[in-house]
Amino acid sequence: DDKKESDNSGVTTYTVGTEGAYPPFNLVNEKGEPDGYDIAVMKAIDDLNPDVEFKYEATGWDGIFTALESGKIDVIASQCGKNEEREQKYLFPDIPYTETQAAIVFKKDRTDISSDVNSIAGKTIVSATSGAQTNWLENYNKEHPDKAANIMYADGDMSKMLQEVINGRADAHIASIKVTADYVLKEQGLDSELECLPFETGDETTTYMLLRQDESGEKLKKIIDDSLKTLIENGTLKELSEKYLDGDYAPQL
Amino acid sequence: MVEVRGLCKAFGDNQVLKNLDFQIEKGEVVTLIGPSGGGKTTLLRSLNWLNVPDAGRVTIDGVTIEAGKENKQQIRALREKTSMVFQHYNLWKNKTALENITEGLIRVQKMPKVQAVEKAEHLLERVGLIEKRDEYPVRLSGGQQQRVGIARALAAEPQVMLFDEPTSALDPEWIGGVLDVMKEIAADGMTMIVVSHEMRFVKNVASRILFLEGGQIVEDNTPEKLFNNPENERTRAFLEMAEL
Amino acid sequence: MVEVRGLCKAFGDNQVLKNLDFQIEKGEVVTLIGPSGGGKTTLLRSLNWLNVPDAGRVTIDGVTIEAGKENKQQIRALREKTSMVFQHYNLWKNKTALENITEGLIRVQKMPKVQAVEKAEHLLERVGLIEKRDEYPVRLSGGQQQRVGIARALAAEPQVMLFDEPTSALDPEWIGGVLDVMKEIAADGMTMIVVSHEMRFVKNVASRILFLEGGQIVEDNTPEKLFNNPENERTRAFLEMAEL
Amino acid sequence: MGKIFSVEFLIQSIPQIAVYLPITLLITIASCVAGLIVGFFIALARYFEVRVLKTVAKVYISFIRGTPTMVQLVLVYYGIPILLRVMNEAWGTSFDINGIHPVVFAIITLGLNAAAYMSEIIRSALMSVDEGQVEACYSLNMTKWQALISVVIPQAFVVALPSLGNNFISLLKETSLVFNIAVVDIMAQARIVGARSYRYFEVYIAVSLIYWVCCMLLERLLAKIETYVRRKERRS
Amino acid sequence: MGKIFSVEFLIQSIPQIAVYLPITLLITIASCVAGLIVGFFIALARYFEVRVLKTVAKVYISFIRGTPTMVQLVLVYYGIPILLRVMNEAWGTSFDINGIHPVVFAIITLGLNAAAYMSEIIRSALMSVDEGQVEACYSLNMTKWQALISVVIPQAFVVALPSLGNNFISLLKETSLVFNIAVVDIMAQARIVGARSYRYFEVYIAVSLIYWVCCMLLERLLAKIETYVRRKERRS
Ligand SMILES: Nc1ncnc2c1ncn2[C@@H]1O[C@H](COP(=O)(O)OP(=O)(O)OP(=O)(O)O)[C@@H](O)[C@H]1O
Ligand SMILES: Nc1ncnc2c1ncn2[C@@H]1O[C@H](COP(=O)(O)OP(=O)(O)OP(=O)(O)O)[C@@H](O)[C@H]1O
Ligand SMILES: [Mg+2]
Ligand SMILES: [Mg+2]
Repeated sequence: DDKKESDNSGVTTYTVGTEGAYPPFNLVNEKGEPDGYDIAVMKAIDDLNPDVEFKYEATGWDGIFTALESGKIDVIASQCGKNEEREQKYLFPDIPYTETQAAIVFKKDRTDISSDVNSIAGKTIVSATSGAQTNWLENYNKEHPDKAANIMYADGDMSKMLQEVINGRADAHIASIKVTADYVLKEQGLDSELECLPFETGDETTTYMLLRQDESGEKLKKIIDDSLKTLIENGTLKELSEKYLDGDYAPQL
Repeated sequence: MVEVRGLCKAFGDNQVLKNLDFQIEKGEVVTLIGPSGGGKTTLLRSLNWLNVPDAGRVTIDGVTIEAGKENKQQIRALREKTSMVFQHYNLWKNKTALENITEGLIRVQKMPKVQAVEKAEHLLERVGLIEKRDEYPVRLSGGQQQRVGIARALAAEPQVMLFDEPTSALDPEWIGGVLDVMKEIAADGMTMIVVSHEMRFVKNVASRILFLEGGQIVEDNTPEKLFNNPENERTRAFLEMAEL
Repeated sequence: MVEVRGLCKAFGDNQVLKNLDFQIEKGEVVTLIGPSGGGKTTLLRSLNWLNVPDAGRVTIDGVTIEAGKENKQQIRALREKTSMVFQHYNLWKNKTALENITEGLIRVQKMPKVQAVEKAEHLLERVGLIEKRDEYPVRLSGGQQQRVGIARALAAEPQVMLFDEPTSALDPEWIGGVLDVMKEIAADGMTMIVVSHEMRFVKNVASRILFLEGGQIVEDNTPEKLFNNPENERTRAFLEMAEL
Repeated sequence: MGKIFSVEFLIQSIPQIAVYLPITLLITIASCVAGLIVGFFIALARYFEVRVLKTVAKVYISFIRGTPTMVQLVLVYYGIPILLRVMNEAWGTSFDINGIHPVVFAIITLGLNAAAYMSEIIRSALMSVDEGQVEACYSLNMTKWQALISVVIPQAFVVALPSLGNNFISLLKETSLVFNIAVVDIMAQARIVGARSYRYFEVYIAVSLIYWVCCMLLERLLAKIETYVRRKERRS
Repeated sequence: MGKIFSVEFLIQSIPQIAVYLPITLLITIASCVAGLIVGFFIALARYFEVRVLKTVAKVYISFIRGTPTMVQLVLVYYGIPILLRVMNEAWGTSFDINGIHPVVFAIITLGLNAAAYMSEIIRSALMSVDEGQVEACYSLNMTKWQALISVVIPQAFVVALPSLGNNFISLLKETSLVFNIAVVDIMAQARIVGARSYRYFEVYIAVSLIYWVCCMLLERLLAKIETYVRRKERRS
């Protein structure tokens, strides 16, 4: 993709898109710049590769995939999970960049819900359409029709989903990362009312960068795979994870 | 039947009615004449409170209403006593000729529909428009619209009829026809106040003539006296023009 | 000046104009009389193509236009020759009395604004409305509106003037005033076609009278002959009503 | 290798999405009717310049139009339970709002929202009716209401219809906001279907096609009504 | 301990959000003007029943109103580059559209969108003007355009204004869709600020307040204009 080459230096510029509304993974900081774990990982990759340069852009979720296809952005760093259907259309690196530990949030007085996956059978679980945990939940329902949960789809933000649980319209919320959920509960003073337990999904929610299926995507895939390998090996990813996510969610090789 | 006391109405600086006083007995046919812009329409519209006067009192058939102290009930009671033929007809655009007549009968007088239609058809017949029964006003000629307007007002059979130039758009034959209708209802004892410069009407139907100019009644007389021996110089000049 | 050949117009089943033929010379003042709904307005509106006739040909001052074959240029050329006073005045509601007159002068005739205002003021003076110069039509009385309509049409100074009952809303004095204006412009050689049942006009100004009934011209005569010795029985009856 | 744009996926997704059309239509139609009724009365308060109500109406219109529908929806849906909870704690009552289906909240909120917009359209249409028409009613001693019903509304209707049509059609699509309160309509379903494979482009086109068909049917209907009501005022 | 609802956070967030008000206003005003102009000509095509154009106008209105604005925005902004890429690959050309600022796309799309809605309002307002008014123009040999400009438009304006006001105000909030093409307006900024601490309720209320103030100012202005233009047709 010759357009990406800058004339003399040989440095290729790529635009990284992110939703910017999913802290601590991605957000837009006070300076108006995309920030968070997803961005930090991309910056680390940028540092490893002197011949590439990343620009960052926050875009609404409804437009972000089309932006990728159209070439306005070249990679999405926004906690995308992998599945077969998605692989048909997009290119995923081989190496993920987060393996989060999910959490289940429910009202303190509920004794019928626990860390056990079996406890969600027949319960109403509120979950965001864009979230990796929703993807897991849909697959789980498909594979365990006898123990399926009702998915209550919601639009994005966690505070709304927690309200659904508090108001009793949903039995529980599965958050993709426990630390975030803990943070929100404390911050908004909901920890006296809601319980937040680690949720053993067995197959943990694993997220990847997302690329376009074309020449530039292939090139970038290689760069990302190589770099992530290095970052995992030299412990940088773990450091970033601990810094942004308050725990080690870096994947193992 | 109609009593007006101290009626005043101004539009901005333009004092159109200046402290009018007059009285009309039951069965009188009063013609209001006067120069264009003299306030005839304004006076007529004040009698059924379409124009709210600035001051003064109107009494029609026992219902008294005073400017500044009127209430809804009074206004409705007053309007119950009157109906009006507008200078610009004001036919309802969304209703056929027939519906223009039946609407008031059905809604206000709660007449059964069949009966209202019958009455409306009878009136349309009288004004020569029975074949335009189902036509909407935009598709009627000027004179036809005016005749529907007359029929609509007649249908209400009020105590007092207010006519604002009811024959202005008519040809001589229909003027004659309408005058005949008016004579008939006058003979039935209906009180009428008619703005008209149609001299045949003034001479043959009117029992009394008010000459309105500059917001005041400058002459109030019977037709005979007015035509033969007007009290007022101004009236004489005006009538001479009419006589040509 | 005006030539009409085979003019036909129907509204649905209602054949309003039936194959009309007539011719009017320059300077003639033709009065159109006839019963209400007889097609007078329709005929007048056909002459400037506001009503598109079903068939026939109209020639005004050399501009010929044929129903079904008209084009924009022809229609505009035709309208350049005429102006019209509407039965319902059709004053522009968003313009003051003065602007109603100047608008056409400025836009169509490209007259400089100062000159247009001067002309309009002069005309308003003549119809006695100079003090209503800046009033909007809703706030004018019926007769005042009609006079502005006349002034607006006069301002255009066309070859042919079309008047549709121009004195219907006027009192005897103003009828006289307007007739004087019309006489003056007639004396200047203006061609006029006037729908009117005002007998003073018919007798004193008209040089020729067309009696329109049932979509046809049943009589075409000079006033003297028509009044003293009408050719047609129908006309006689009609005029008798007017004479009373 | 997959395709950038999958036509099959688009076609397959249409029936999946269309399943939720009844919800979209239910909310649209119900809130439209609610909006028309409430909007009509708000318009009347301003048309007749009813003393206090006229000011209330103005504030209402300003508030509703001035704040995003999404926020109103979220406030009503999440706010009312919070309010109830606080009330229950304070006064020991035990109201429970969870029995009410979120669709009801959606209809109420969208209806009240549409009312503000529609009221302005209706008001201007009412005001466009010639005063002389109303005076003719009064001269025959009709009440305000009678004049309104037999003359003003029928004449205003013609003027208001195309603009109201705008609102109906807007509402059809605005319904998609209900996903904020966890109601799945066709747009939400499109997002859900799209999220599975990240094929958002295809599902958006699919959902647009569904909207367009609905819109065209609605436009047909509106055009028919308009021709019908206009016939009375047509010269020929 | 934190709070469910933080008033300080709300207050703090207002200035952070308001920074983006110029973008919101720019897009609103520019697309409003574009919408009015284009909408006016579409309305004319239908008003004058211009042969082919009238059908084109109908299809345009139907298409634009029939599909969600968000989809149009995304299609225009991202779809055009995709199309170009396919074209470039097929024909070896090298068009590049990336130089154009997304705000321009936003204005064009929202403007063309608003045009469809506004054209219906304008059409019905034009049609509400009495035929006699136009005939008086023609009788004095004015052209269609002269009649339009001196009589029809001024009279239609009064009728259209309140409904157009609806559209202006809608547009103010519809602007928030531009975040889908990576433009940050006040709503996007509210989401961003809210996301940092998951305090969405607070920022939604904050952004609503900003919208409301804008809306009230706009309503004031519209009311002034309305009173001014109506004075001509007031009896008293
Ligand atoms: N709504 C109004 N606002 C301002 N002035 C008005 C209004 N209505 C009438 N006028 C003025 O009041 C005066 C009287 O008007 P009115 O209509 O009563 O006259 P009129 O005697 O009926 O005249 P005509 O015979 O021409 O109909 C006129 O000068 C007119 O301009
Ligand atoms: N647009 C229309 N649609 C249908 N019929 C119409 C239309 N215009 C006029 N007519 C009918 O055509 C006939 C002639 O109307 P026109 O207005 O020409 O009469 P007129 O001679 O001017 O009558 P008047 O003296 O009452 O004004 C009438 O019967 C009328 O109902
Ligand atoms: Mg009068
Ligand atoms: Mg006529």
